[in-house]
Amino acid sequence: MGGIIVSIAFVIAAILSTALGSLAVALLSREEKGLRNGVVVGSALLGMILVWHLGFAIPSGVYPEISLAIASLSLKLAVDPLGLTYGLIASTLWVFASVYSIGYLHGDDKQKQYFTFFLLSAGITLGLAFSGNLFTFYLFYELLTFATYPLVVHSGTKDALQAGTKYIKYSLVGASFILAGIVMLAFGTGGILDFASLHTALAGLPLGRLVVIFFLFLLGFGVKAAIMPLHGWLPAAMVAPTPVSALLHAVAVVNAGVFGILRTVYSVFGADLVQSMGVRPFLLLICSITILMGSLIALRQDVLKRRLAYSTISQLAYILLGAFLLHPLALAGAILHMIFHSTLKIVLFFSAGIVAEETGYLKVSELSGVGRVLPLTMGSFGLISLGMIGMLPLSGFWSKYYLLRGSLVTGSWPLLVVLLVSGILNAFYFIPITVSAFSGQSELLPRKRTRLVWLMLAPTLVLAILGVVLGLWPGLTWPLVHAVVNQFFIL
Amino acid sequence: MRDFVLKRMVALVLPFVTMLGLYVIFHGHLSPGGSFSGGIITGLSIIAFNLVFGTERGEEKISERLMALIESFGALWYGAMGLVGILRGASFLMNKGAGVPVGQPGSLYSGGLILLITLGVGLKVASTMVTLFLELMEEED
Amino acid sequence: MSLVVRDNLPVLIVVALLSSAYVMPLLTKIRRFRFAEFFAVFMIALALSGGIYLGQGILNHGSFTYAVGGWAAPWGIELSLDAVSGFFLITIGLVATPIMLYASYDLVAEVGSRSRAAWFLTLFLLLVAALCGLAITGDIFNIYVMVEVATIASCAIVSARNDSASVAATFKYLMLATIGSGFVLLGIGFLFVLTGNLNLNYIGQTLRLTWQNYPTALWVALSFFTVGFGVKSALFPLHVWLPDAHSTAISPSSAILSSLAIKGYIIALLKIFYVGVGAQIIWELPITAILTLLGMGAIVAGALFALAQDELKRRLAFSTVSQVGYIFLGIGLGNIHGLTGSFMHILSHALTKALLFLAAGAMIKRTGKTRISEMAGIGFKMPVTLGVFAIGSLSMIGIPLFSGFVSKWQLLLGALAKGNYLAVLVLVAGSLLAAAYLLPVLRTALFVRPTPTPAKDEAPSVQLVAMVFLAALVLVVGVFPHQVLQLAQKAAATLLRWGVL
Amino acid sequence: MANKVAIVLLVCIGLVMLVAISELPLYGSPDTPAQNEVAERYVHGTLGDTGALNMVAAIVIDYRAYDTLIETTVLFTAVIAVFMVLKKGSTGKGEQG
Amino acid sequence: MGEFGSRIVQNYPYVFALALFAIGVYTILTHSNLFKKVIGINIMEGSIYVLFIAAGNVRGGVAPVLDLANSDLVYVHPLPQALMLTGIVVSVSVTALSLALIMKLYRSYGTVDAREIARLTRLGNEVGADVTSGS
Repeated sequence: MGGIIVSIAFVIAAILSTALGSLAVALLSREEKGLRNGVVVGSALLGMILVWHLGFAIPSGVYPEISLAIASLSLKLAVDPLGLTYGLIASTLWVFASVYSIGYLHGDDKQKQYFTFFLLSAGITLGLAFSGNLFTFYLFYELLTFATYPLVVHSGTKDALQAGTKYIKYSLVGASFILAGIVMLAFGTGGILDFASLHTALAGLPLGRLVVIFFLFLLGFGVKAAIMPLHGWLPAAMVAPTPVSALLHAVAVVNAGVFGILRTVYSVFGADLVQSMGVRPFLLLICSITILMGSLIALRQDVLKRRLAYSTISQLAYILLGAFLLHPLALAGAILHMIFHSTLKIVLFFSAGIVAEETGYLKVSELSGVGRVLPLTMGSFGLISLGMIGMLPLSGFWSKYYLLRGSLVTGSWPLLVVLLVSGILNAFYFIPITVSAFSGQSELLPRKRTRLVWLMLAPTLVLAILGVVLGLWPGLTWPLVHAVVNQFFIL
Repeated sequence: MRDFVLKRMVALVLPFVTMLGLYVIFHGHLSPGGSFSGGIITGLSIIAFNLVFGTERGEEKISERLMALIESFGALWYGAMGLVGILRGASFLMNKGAGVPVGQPGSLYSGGLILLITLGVGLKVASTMVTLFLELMEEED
Repeated sequence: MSLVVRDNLPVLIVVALLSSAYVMPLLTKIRRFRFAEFFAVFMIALALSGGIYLGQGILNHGSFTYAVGGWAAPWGIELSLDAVSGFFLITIGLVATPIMLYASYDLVAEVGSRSRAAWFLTLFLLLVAALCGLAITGDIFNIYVMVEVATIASCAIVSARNDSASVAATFKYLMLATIGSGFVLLGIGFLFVLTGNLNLNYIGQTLRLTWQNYPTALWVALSFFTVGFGVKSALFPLHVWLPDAHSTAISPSSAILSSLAIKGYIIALLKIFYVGVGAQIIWELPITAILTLLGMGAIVAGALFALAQDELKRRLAFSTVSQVGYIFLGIGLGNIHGLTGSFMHILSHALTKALLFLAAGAMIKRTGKTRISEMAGIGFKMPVTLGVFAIGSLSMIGIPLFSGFVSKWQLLLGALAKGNYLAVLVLVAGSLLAAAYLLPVLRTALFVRPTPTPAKDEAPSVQLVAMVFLAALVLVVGVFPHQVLQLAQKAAATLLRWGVL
Repeated sequence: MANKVAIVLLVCIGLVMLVAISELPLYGSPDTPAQNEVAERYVHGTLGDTGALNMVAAIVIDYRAYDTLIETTVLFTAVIAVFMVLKKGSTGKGEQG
Repeated sequence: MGEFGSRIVQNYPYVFALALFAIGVYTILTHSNLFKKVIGINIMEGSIYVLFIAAGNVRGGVAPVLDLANSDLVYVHPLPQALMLTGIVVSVSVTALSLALIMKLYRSYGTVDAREIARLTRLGNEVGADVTSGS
């Protein structure tokens, strides 16, 4: 595929397509539903195509970049494998989410506002993915908070507003930590914030200050990555509409946090430096605690979305675990898990949303027999939850396999136990749902179809199939994973 | 207390007070005093008139409108004097350096623009004093 | 002729504004009052263009002086046109013009009568003229006189809305401001006793030679200035007059007072401290440390007070107290980054706070609701106004791409360069507190939807133009700050030229 | 209470003041910094510079005429301010808090 | 200390000025009667005139009006006097404005006592709050 033209123009076009799309939606009048839906799906699709185009260019090894000086700091966009991974995940899932949302919000009177910010956050997410220096990263990270806030409080109810306030409090405090870290960094390196050139610039700085900066970043990104004890906002934010929960709280926002930590560890400091700072055991401990606690709490949740939220928290910790192990295999596992988890978790949310809309049931205890009514939905839910547990040959298995190998190679045995235990816990809180859904009896009161169900079902099924395919042929993702690993480890 | 003696006395004295004020204004550059002291003396004479003969007659003599005009044009006059310097190619408010004729030292007309500016400012100060007084006065009742 | 104008531009800016102020009261009687308002807007816009022209010239050809009356310093009054003057002139023009435009919309109704409106315009012009004079003057007593004009004019502007509360606030303000000017004049007297000069540069030269003979006297003089200008610019412990004055006045008054008037006094302080006395002496006397502490206290305390307010304009007024703290913190840090940050914050806070006050005024005027808790759903009623209010809030919080971030970034760098990590903490906390007291307004106004959804009822277009112009400026300064930042850095360098590090 | 605070404050300030005053150049002596070339010029140059005998007037209207212009403006401002405070103007307007 | 004392004594005008200043500020801050506040302002300004004029004084100096007759006169520094002319005008303006404000306050509150006025204002605010929240 050497023949592919690789240019930063594609990135800018991808960002603009969504941003302008949101502008168009904002300018359209409330009534023009058809046109608006067209714009939403179209621009999301366009963004995805552009990003995929760059994705195919990975083997060519050409990574374009562009920078424009701003506010005495340079705003830089650059393509690199890690960013591309995040970009691919986000842009792809966004298309499905937009289709799903159209179905979900059918008949809602605030669609205009919703889709405006929906597309806006898509553009911002892409900007985050392809930002080439810390300042740009911080900028988009901050903007993402403000762009997603309206989606969280969409319903405008009291608890929605409270959840939104909680969300924005957490995020702003975190972001201010990041800002402080960036300033200290910029001051130390004389204004150099480029991911490309930070390693060399950091070499001179005293280790103590580096550790401080590292923890500032960890605290900052840890909020969105929902590391315990910074996870408080995530379950609360489940009051948002299901597509929002699915997209922002299983894909874009939380992954932004994880992505930020990956950037911090590998692009800003570099594995060796983090290694030499000697903070690794502490980090691994935090991750293990988060994994186990998340799974345990998830076990005790009866509301389906909350259970999913806590499972998200523990699954994200897997990714961070892989990142903090500072080993190629573990990193590969982390990247794989980032891809797989997003794909699987969004399916789970989608199906949960369909169930809620179709039956009005939100609690796990009420789900018995739902499978009879919604076989496709619950079927995909069950299948994908198996993948989530990490059952061979479904996708979840491979990422955990690499994580295990990584932890073995680095000789951190306890993690083995952690991973296995949490896998079992996953099984405990996922399988019963499916089982009861298909086995149990229940009399369902038929609800009037306010939503366009097929628009919600279609993306769910497609993604479910995609999840299975990825599990059967994990090699599909290897070029990407290889590229990322090669980027940070000289093999 | 608007009794006969007071009115006569004030009527007798006021012209001289006014004269004194104008004298101080005109000789500001030669003797102690100047625009502000002179202006205040002049203003005081008018204020005294208003006090003794009542604001209505004061209004007849010098209307508020006239006061306002003096207010604005006294200040504008100053600015205009300043522009003289600029128009003569020198800098703002330049006096002798701009080639303004400064007459015989010690004589009434000496010091170039000083006299003119003093005149304008003096009148303005007088009117200001009277205006302020009248404002505070008419709100009394 | 044009040459003549260009040579005398500095003084002509002031004189033009003053003259238009002089004639303004006479325009009450003219048939169409619109003309008077248009005239005022036009004059200010003219002054703005002159200021920007000057700023450009200073940026390109360096600073110069203008001897009024042809009497060079030390005998006469010398206007010193340096980067500081250019920067502040540009700030004044950019902010005053839209405020004037906004005010001119329904001024007569706002202040009660035609003649009152004319007087308001007069005082507005006088205030702007005095600020321009402060920006360009290089003579310490001239600073005092200008400050007096500004003080009296702003007092009267506060009392423009003819009700008892605002008059009470005005009296409080006048008393404290007069004490302030008393201290300033006392400080000037000390400097005169010590140096026998009134021109700032000459004062500096004399002091640099002889100040060791009387350190205490000099320190006393400087603290007089700090107290005097601190009162006038609402530095935290001395801010007591500001909330009443700025919240009871009509919105354009609040805007001009919060955004510009206060900054004029700060500029005067900067000139006296860094040009008149010189950075070296300032650093050796324990004055910068005090300013830093006061600034940090102001940031936190002002923000906390603001949080406690439910009345929108009061909240904004207290936020001014907090934001002034940033400027003083930068002055206290006293290094190039800190001072650049102060200058940038003078500009960005001027733009932002004017924007916020104008938007708040528009909301209050349309809905009659003065309290944040009652503002549910105003966003659906007047989306554009809320949009610009949101822009202002984000800039005040210091989000990148908004002007507020530029100044805070510089301040943070300055704090780190000074090794003052407490200041870093305070700056970050200040941004968070700003978010805490500004975002609830947006939340209530934009996302709490009352039933039925209120019909769209936007502010009048003239005022919208003014607000959108300010919002656009906030964004432009935030995204392309190079020119302004360069000027700010030049200004900071000008101030620090007597500091030997 | 406020009174006591004010008194204490002012007393402390007063002590510092005394030290400062003791440092000031001696009152009335002909060699204070104030009696510098500026004073010289005003005293001996006035006649030649402006043609006026009264140096104060010369300074007020010529050397530092700009100050006086602004000073006149202060008076003007005061008048307008007093109007603003006291006069209702032609059309009245009901008070609203 | 003796040296210190003698300098203080010789600089008595400055001591006087600062004492006056303190009295003025004290009056403004502590008296609740508005007129007394205004008087305080004038005391304060007066103290500053003293300071400046003292700064310009020379022993044996005469008023700065050039005497063409005899040339061997010592004149005091004219500058401070010119400056204080400005200062006087400023204080006149401030006094006028504050008196006007006092009259206005008296008409709307019926008192010239600052505390009373503050109380009434607070009262008004609360009433206003009740009204607005009620609506």
